[in-house]
Amino acid sequence: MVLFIEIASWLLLVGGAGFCIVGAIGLLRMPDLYSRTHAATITDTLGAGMVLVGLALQAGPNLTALKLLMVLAFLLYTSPVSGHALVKAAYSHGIKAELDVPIDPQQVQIPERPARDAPTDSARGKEGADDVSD
Amino acid sequence: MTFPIEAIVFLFLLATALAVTHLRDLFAAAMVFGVFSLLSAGLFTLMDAVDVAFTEAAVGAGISTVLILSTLALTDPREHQQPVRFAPVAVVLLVGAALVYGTLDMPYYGDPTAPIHKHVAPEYIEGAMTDFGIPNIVTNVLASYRGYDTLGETTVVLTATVGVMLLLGGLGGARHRGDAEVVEAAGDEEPTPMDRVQVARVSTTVLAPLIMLFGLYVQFHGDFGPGGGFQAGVIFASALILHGIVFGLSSLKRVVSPRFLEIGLAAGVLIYAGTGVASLFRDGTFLDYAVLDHHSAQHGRHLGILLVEAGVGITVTCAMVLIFFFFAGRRAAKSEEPGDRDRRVA
Amino acid sequence: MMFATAIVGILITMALALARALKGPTVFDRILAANMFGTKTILLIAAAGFLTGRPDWTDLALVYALVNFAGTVAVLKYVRFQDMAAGGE
Amino acid sequence: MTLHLPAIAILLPLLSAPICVAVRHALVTRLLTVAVGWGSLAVSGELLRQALSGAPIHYELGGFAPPLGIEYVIDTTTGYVLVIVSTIAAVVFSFGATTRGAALPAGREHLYYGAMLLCLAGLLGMTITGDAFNVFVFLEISSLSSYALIGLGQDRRAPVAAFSYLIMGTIGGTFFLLGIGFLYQATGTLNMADMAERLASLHRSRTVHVAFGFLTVGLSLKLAVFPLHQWLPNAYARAPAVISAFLSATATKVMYYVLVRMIFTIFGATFVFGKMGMDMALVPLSLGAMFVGSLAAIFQTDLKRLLAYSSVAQIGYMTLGLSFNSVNGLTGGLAHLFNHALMKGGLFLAVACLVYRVGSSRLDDLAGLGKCMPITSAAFVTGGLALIGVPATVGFISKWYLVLAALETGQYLFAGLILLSSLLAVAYVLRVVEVLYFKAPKSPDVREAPVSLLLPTWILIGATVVFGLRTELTAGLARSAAMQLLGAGS
Amino acid sequence: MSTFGLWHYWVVIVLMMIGLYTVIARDNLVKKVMGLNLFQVSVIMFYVSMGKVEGGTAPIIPEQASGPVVYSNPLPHVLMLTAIVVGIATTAMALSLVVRIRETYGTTEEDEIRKLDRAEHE
Repeated sequence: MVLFIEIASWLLLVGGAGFCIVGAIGLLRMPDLYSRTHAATITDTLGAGMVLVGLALQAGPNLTALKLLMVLAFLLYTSPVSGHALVKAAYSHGIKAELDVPIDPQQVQIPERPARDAPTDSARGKEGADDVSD
Repeated sequence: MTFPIEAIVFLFLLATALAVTHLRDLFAAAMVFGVFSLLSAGLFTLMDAVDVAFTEAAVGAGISTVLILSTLALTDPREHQQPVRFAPVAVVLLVGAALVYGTLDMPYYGDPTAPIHKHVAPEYIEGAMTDFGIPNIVTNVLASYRGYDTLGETTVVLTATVGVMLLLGGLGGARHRGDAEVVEAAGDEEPTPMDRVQVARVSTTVLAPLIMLFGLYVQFHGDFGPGGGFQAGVIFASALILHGIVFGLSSLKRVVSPRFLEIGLAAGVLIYAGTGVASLFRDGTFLDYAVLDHHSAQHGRHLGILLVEAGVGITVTCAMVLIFFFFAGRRAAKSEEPGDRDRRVA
Repeated sequence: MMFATAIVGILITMALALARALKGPTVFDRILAANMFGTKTILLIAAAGFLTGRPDWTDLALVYALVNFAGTVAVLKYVRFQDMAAGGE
Repeated sequence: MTLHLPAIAILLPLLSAPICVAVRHALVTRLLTVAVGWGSLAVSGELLRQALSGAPIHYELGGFAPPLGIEYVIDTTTGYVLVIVSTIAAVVFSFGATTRGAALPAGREHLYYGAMLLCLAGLLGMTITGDAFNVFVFLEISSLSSYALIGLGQDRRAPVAAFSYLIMGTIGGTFFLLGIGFLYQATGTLNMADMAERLASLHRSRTVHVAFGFLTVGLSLKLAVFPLHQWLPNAYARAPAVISAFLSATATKVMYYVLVRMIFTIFGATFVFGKMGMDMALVPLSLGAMFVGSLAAIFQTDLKRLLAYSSVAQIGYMTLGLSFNSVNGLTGGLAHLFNHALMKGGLFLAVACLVYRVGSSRLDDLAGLGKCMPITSAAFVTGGLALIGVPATVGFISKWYLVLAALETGQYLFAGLILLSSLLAVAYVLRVVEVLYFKAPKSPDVREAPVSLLLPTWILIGATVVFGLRTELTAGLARSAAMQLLGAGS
Repeated sequence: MSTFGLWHYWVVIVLMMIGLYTVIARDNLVKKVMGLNLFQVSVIMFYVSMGKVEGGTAPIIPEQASGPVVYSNPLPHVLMLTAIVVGIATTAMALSLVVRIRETYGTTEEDEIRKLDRAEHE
């Protein structure tokens, strides 16, 4: 049984570290902010999660393991929130996503939004094509 | 075995410090400064200074970044281009050379035979075990052996808050309307755009009580593990500040009014000094907790340390929230420019 | 030993995140990199605790997570507020 | 209860400050501040009497022996400085319009009094403690409260002056902290007496040399010694006149005391003057301060700035006395501590009375006030004469000892320079007298300042004459303090 | 690991000097405050690295004290808790002064403030 825990936590730790590195490389190579957020949040949730669970296994069933899982729960809870707030702030700041093919506004057919939206949303310029959920 | 990690962390520290100096965009500099504080807290953990790491993370990375940002919200975030001036470089090189010259006769890093480990430290370590029975030696020395230092420290927090209240008490500079109490005036503005963001609001309502609970845990766990009055105070305050950031000052004012905070600020220091005076009346010297309990000195010391840490926790909590009030309140006053009024309503 | 490999991985991630924080063109890249850097410091502390045989510091890691979240929310509030004063939503 | 007098001396202001913060009532806090001022004077007087009669008082805090815990050490010099600080505090706190000069936000007077009490607590705490790190903590308390008080000046440039004072002061404080760190690394303890014993065998260690360097530079920054004095003129000129009176008469004096305590108690005179050659550095700086300060004072257009520059010159006298490393020299320095506190405190309070009526301290706004405000102008003239060092005033006493010390060690040049710089003092005092008396009054309907303002001013100005005649209290005390320090030192 | 000498202190001194340079050379007041913080945090690093004992653990007594445990020196940690609080207090005070200056002068650049002062002085 102990051997199994050793192997499992070893795998989790190295895997988690690997995912973190993948996320970091993504952070550097991605072209624009939005894809970078995508890469960064992967490491926050998966990479950190695996490392923390690996450590919790190592610590054995005591208070430290509980604390580690609490840190994991806090991280899982707050990373998406801060990621969301970041992207919302960036979008309202007017940062555009870099699409691979430059679209010119005329020839792109923007599907008419269904009527249920509040008037103020549609009053916001046509170029904001995608749906802006509040 | 932790040497290679410390070396790499030092590299990061050097990089971030240089970045803070050279980044002309002040927002970016503030962010990198937050990273620098968090990294230095990490370094302290590697150097076995757990309580210092705790405080540096909570105070350095948390509160000072928030304060710098709230000042930047008022000022223009671009720094002027500046040629490198050589007088400061000369001064800095001179001071640095003097310091390095001074370290030549110092014992090596981590050398157990250094004079500081031989003279006073051993008494502190086994003193904590024998006549105090408190596992966390740092909290023990902080509150009992050098309790007077910590009283001075709490008074420093009180002084800084009184200073900020005096300087930022009035509503804006001469240009602004009347001298109505800034915090009341800032309170009645309509909800900030932030709290229309559903996600941030929901997450804070869930998180704030948990953070406060964690603050209480740190306050009373201070004797056994890393923690204590200061750290607990800052964590408690960050829960309230988080609420203030997301829900705006008006709701934070309803949760805890500035008047109450001012009384709490003074009460903390009075509790601390009061414990000291109590031991005066029982003919022990000032801040001598042993006399607080007749039959067992150890119990008296436990009681003394508990009271003292509680006093520190209350003062630091009220101080941090008050300072945030006056900085954030100031920001609302600033954006009350006539030009903004219509835009804000739209 | 396994902790050492995990820590090396985390240190590499921090180095890359730091590069993005310094290079990042817009402020938001820097905020993103700083946030990621914060979470990696949490892992570094937790793993270093195990490496040095004193694993009972994990509430320290919890404080880092808390401070990181509070800092990020504060930055985003002032980034929005600042531009709110400039142009509003 | 008299056994715990040292603790009460600090507790009085330290406890009343938070009470002022909690109680929002302006009048109650004002009365509390005045009571605490006079109370701390009484306690300090009693402590001085006890220190004079017997051996230095040791008071262990928290019931732990010195190297482990923190202790108070009160010898003659400590009692002497405690009395000076609390005398000035008592008189300045009972000044009529303390909040007049400050741009106070509405309903914040109680915080203003709280900040003043905290500054007093910081200064007293720094003087009385026998633990090196504790000096740093109370140094920060007094500095932070003085930054806030200076920043409250009605002058538009007050926050700028307070900010540059904060930057210079914090660099000075951090150098002081570095110096303590080096000393702690070399000796392993923080208690001053314990440190002195262990330093006796470490005179060749480079760490101790650099520690001495950083401690001295840090304190010189806070003491505004000649090249590092840029912050002082703006800080005292922009601050409310009452705060300038309080700070100029106490803050620099306590920093001077910490410098003296460090040189003679921790390092010992032989190490400081023999090995480190402190006098070679300090003498030119002091002479520079005397001349640059006085010359700059002559060309000032603002009365408070003029007095601030004269403070820089007077600090030069004190450091000159220190650098002679002789009983007469140190007596002159310590006596000048008390005399300058009286003179400068009285002069700044006189300026506060003028500003109370005229609203500005620019010289051309104060033209011809000699006739409309005769008592205040008379106070100013008496204070000016004391600054010059006219016989029968306190200024003369300290200059007398300084010249004596210079002649004693055969440096006739220094004696001549001291007298020459007094002539410069004559220049800027006469300039003010000429503005006050021989110019047409700008606004003839100015009435005399109220009694509640004039009384404290004349207490200090009167004292400059009284102690000029009966010198056993000032010079006698300074001499016994100097002998105790040098006795302990050499 | 114990005798790689004083290298540790020298890196901390370099950090101190970066902080001091920022305080002295930069004109922007907010950048000065950041520099002041850098300087104070590195002084704290200097004290903590003094206290580290090679092979010692954090000065908290573990429950199952198996044999004599070597602890790092607790005293520098106590002193540095005070220094951190002093640092944050000075920062709060400095930033409130910067806010006051910004509102009366409209700028946080020291050279512009001096120009405005000189202009207003004549």
